[in-house]
Amino acid sequence: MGSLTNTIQAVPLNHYILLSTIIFSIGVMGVLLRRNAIVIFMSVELMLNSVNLLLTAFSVYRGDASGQVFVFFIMALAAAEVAVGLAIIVMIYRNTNSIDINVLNRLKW
Amino acid sequence: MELADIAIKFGLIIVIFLISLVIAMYSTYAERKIAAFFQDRVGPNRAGPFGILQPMADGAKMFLKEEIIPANATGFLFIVGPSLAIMTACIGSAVIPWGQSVTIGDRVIPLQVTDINVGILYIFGVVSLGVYGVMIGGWASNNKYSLLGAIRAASQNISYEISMGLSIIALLMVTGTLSLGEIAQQQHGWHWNVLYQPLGFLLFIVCAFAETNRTPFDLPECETELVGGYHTEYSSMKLGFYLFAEYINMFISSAVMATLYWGGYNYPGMDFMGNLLGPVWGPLFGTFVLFMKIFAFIFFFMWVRWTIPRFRYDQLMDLGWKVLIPLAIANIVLTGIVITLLK
Amino acid sequence: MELQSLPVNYLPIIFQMLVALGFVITTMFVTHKIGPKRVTGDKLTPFESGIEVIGNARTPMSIKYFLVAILFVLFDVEVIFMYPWAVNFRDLGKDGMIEMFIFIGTLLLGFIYIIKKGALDWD
Amino acid sequence: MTTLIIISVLPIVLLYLGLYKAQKALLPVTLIGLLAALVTAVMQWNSNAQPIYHGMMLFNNFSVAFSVVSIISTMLILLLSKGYFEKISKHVAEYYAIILFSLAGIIVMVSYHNLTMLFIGIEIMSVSLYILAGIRKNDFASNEAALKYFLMGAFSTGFLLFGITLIYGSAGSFDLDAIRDFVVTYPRNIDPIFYIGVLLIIVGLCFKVGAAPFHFWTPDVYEGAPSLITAFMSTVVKTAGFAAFLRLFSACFITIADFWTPVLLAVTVLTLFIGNITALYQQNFKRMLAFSSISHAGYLLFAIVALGAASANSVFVYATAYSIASIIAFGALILVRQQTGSDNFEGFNGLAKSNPFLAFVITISMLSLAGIPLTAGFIGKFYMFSGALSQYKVWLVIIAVVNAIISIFYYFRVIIAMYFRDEERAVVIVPAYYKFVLGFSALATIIIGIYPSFISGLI
Amino acid sequence: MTVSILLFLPILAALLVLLFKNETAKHAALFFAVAELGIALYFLSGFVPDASFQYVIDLPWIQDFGIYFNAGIDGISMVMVLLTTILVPLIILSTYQHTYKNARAFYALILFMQAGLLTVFTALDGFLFYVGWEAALIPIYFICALWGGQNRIRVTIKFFIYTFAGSLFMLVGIIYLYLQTPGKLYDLHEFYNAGLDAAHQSWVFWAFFLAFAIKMPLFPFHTWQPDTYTEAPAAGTMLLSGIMLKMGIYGVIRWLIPNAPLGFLQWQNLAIILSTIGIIYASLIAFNQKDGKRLVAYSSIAHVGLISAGIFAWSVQGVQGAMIQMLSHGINVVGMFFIWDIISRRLNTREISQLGGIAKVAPNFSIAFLIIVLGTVALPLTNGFVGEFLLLKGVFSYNIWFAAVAGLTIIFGAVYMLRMYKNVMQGETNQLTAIFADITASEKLVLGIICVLIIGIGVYPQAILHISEASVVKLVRSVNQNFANSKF
Repeated sequence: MGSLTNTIQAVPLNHYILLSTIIFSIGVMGVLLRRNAIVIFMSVELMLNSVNLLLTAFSVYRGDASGQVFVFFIMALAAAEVAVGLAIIVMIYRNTNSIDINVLNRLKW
Repeated sequence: MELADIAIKFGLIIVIFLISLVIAMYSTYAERKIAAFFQDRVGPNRAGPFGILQPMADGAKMFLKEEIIPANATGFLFIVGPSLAIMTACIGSAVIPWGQSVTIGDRVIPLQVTDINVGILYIFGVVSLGVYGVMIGGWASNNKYSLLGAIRAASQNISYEISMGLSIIALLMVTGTLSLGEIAQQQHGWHWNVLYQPLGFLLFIVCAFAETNRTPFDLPECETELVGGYHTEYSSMKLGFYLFAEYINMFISSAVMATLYWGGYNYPGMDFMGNLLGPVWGPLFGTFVLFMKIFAFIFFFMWVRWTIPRFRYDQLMDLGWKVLIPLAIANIVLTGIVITLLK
Repeated sequence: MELQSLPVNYLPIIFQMLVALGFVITTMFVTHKIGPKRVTGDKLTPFESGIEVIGNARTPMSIKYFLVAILFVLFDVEVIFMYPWAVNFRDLGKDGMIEMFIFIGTLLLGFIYIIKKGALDWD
Repeated sequence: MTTLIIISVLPIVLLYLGLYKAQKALLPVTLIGLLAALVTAVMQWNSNAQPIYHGMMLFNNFSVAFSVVSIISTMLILLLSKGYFEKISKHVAEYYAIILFSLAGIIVMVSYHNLTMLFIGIEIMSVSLYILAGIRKNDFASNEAALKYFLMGAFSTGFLLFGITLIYGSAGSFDLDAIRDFVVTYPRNIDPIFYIGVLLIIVGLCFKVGAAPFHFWTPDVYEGAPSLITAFMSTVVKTAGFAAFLRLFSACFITIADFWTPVLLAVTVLTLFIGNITALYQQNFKRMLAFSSISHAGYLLFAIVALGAASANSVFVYATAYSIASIIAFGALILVRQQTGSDNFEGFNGLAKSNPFLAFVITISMLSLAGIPLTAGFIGKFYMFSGALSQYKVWLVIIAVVNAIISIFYYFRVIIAMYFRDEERAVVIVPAYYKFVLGFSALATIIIGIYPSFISGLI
Repeated sequence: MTVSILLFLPILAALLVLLFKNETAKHAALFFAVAELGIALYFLSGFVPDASFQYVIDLPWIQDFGIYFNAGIDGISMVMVLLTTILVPLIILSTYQHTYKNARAFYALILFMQAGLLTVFTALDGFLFYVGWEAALIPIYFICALWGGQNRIRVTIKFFIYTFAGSLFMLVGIIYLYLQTPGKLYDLHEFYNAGLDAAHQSWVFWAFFLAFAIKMPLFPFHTWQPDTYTEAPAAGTMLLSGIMLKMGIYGVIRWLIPNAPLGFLQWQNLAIILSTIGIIYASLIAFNQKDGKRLVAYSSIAHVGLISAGIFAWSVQGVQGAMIQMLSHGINVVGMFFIWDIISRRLNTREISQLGGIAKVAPNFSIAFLIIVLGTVALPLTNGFVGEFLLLKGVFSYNIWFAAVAGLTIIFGAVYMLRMYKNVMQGETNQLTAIFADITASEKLVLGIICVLIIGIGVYPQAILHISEASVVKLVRSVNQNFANSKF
């Protein structure tokens, strides 16, 4: 893995951290600001993917494969979340014909 | 990378690109001729001798036709759909090893655009992206037939992708690498993978048919039910893109099948031929062999199309989920056990 | 000996994408320019076998398609786990094989369950 | 490990039982399976466990204790489920299976020894709960609860993961021992990103345990979800969340406590006040329980704020006390709701006359939740206060005391409704299963209240 | 024979009473209460009046926190145990004329409460003390809230919240002290040796003081009391005023001052001032009361104010006076509430202005009432006299002006009590009171015993003072030693 490590390390680690943080923040902002359940959901996925990116970068910098294995787990569990989440969203849509989370205020906050 | 290398890569890319376009064009011609042959007709015979210029005429027509974007369609996505379809079809060829490296002077030119260590995953990724083209196009049309076609296409593609992935896993257990270049090298001579993975190949080819939306799995564009399926609303070059993408996909999947299972550019006695023909023409002969295999597959695609009737949708899904996936898993288990026992 | 991939190996792929993109854009542009334009209202309505268009096409569709999509996501991701295993199959040996077979077995149990449950029946 | 295997295999068996229409066998099989898991867990006790599977899991006494309490609580809740799911839908086996899957996640959460397993455990648990929250498919509240829980849960997972990643980035490992070694060895030059990671993990975990200011999903989800599921969420799940929280912080971050304690202090105080004061204004019993569960999260956070050798014990006792008391409350709620059709306090009016037994166990449960002596809840609060005081967090305890006083108002509302508000009402039918669960829980509450050595001092 | 039998018998009795029918439950309860009294008397007979703890039980309870089930009786406790065990049967007997619905629960709760009270009075372990403290609270809450008057729900929850709030602060204090003990024990004597500095002791003082002041109740923490007394059923009021508020006073003697002597020294003045204010304030309000039960309630605040002032003055006489006055006040106030219970049960009113001339129609009743009133106003040769005398002496030795003000209470008390007696009993009968029937046998028994006790203690107070003297002297000296040490 030597040469690959060298190449990836040509980019400073801070850049990866910064990039991931930015992507993560975009995801957070998406969750907080958007009203469409699907879009919120996609924002969450964005957050998870920024984590994946950062994990991979750390993993390569550290020369430790466990970070990349973690990425696998994140992907698998994100998939499980997708499955359940989509099912829930479809269920909501069938009951209300909308996926705007503003209609979801029958239970008061 | 030196400038010369880049130039060579660009050259290779453009050559491969043009070849795939030409092959796609002439596949349409071949399809018609073969259909005619099966149906005891003549087929295209007006444009040029034996109608050989027919694809040119078709192409010109595509350019000259009126471009219609329906009023209710989502304009941007309506254009993106076909563009994506053809783009994904075109970039798949990047990792296919077309032949052994050609040595001119002291410069070694690999006949492969790039040999990355996740080649197979790259192909899968590109193929998966292909469904977006269909899906976006069908959805953007805002036409009921298109939408239904698009959904069918999506649903069918993803269903068969699982069994495709599973069938590849058995192959990977044999090869131990994801690089297509390496897989091709391993099949030197007659050590073709199909000998070790006959079931895997069978599964793969079925899935390849489904992935390219070819008959008997062409439900997304099934004329009798859906008019034109996802491309009902398309005209002019955008329609052309969809049709083109289908043929390019067919070409690429044939190439992948040939590389993965049928030895790629390898053929029995290639060492002898290589010595005989020298460092330039030896590899190029391998490339020629590869193309022969590809053409055979393309012919097979067409043969099937004009022989076997279309599946019903439930049959299609049943085949994909209830037959292919268990078979693929069984294949993995079998391969695993055999390899472990033989070791 | 494992093949090494450098970022530079991916450069040709970007080249190829650029070539494809160029091709698409040029062709689109050219057809757009040279094709005739005679727009009429009827021409722009969605094709519906010649009868009046009723409603929007984007209505809810059968839940079966969602089900297939969700199942795909699940199974495809599980398949991902097998790739690293398959590539390193010979190194992992018998233990690795048994472990993965347990995994496959679990997967298969779930698979049989959904089939029995009728999740994949298209009636 | 056997425990975990049994609990993972059991739901698969149940799913297949459901396929072959063996509806009658579901509950017995579940209970027998859980009993087997319980036995194997108890046998692990004091076995001087080492991390297994490359340091992924560690089944020490801490995890055994929490596994046992989770399994027992689940068994009690499942006993209440007889006939409950049948009314909702015909896919009964699935519900049992999902609850058990969730329990499997919980077992992982209380016995992880690697952040990977923490994440996996939390996700297995949460994903199952997302489904469970929405099992009343046509009930809008249930739908909404599911979606809210799902979005918030996934959101918080993002924070948790980012935190884990940053910690991995600076410590170079997911292993708890390795992280602790890292913190202990280089206390002077820990990366700032490590600290940010700790903060993000706090955010993520606070989301999961429903601590303010990340609590806002809790009341809605608890109210919207079916009562039985709410019971599961507010007892077993919360216990597991705190066990996981505690395990991580006591194993890894104890030496940098100065850094995160102020943050958690603020969270604790906020949680206590928000939970208690909003609970005061509720007209709905279930919603009141939801807010009270937030405030109990605040008390449980004491153990982490005042992290010490006794913390695990305090969390264990408190969580056990809270769980059994909540099980009584939810069990009674299910019965009352079946009769009156509403979750409001009015539904309890005059219950003491028609159902003295039911009223009595509810009283015990409320007293325990309020922390009155001779009930388990008092012992829990006592341990928490002792822990906090031993770290000289006197002001925190004073605030907690003020909150305990506030909580009297809403817990006693139920008692007042049952005993002092006269209303002619029919007798609520209490099935034998319920009688057993309610009686058992009430007895356990009192026994632990009188003789806590029974369960305390174990860990 | 250890004190545990005294603590567990009432619990057992409470459970057994639940098994009886509602009609016979009161007999069973009375039986058990008398049996408890018998045990207490047995303990008394073997009691050696020195400063030691006797009949001690000491079992490990929650060992990881150093909590032991540790209880014993010394002179101070003995008096309190006597108070409890004498009054509970009397109270049960006083309810014979009532028919409570669900009576077995009622009596079970009374017995359960007795267990809590006895635990408080004998506990030598901080944790046990707290548990007993709360265990006594829950039953009385239910007694008042289930069998009380119109406003019971609001009033009793107020009562509960007040006392619970106070006791939680005490819990904090107890835990805090525990953490300071050298041996990490909840043991009382360990607490005495905790060795905190004055600043910390002042915090501990407040933590305990709040709980006790609310319970006693001391001005300004008394606002729950008149309402609760008025709304509670007669037996509940008797329990509250006769025994329960002594928990607070006992707590001050045993737990507050010795645990935080230096803290106490800082706040002694304030405590006495509050007590004195309480005396004046309650007396003034008592003047204006039209409701007899309320009047007694306020007079009780005044008396308690005097007791606490005597204790806070912290001299042997003061504390001894408090001991005997607790017993006397318990007896008197129970008698007083019983009188009012009898009146309100017969005439359905407690308005003093509506009554009059009862003495004519009910001579026995009037004699008993008179004796109780005289006891309450502390006439010599009644029980009240000895106590108030000693208390005033104690306060006097602390500060003459406080003593003077506190002394007023005797005069005030005499005035409003005698005026009440005059208005109720003397004069002409009116329509309402003409039909007043004289007391029945069971009532006679209760009032008779009370009168005997009033006169008996009044004539021979040494019997009681003797019991507690040694313990009080030891306690006061040890605390004063602490004061002395702190000077240097």
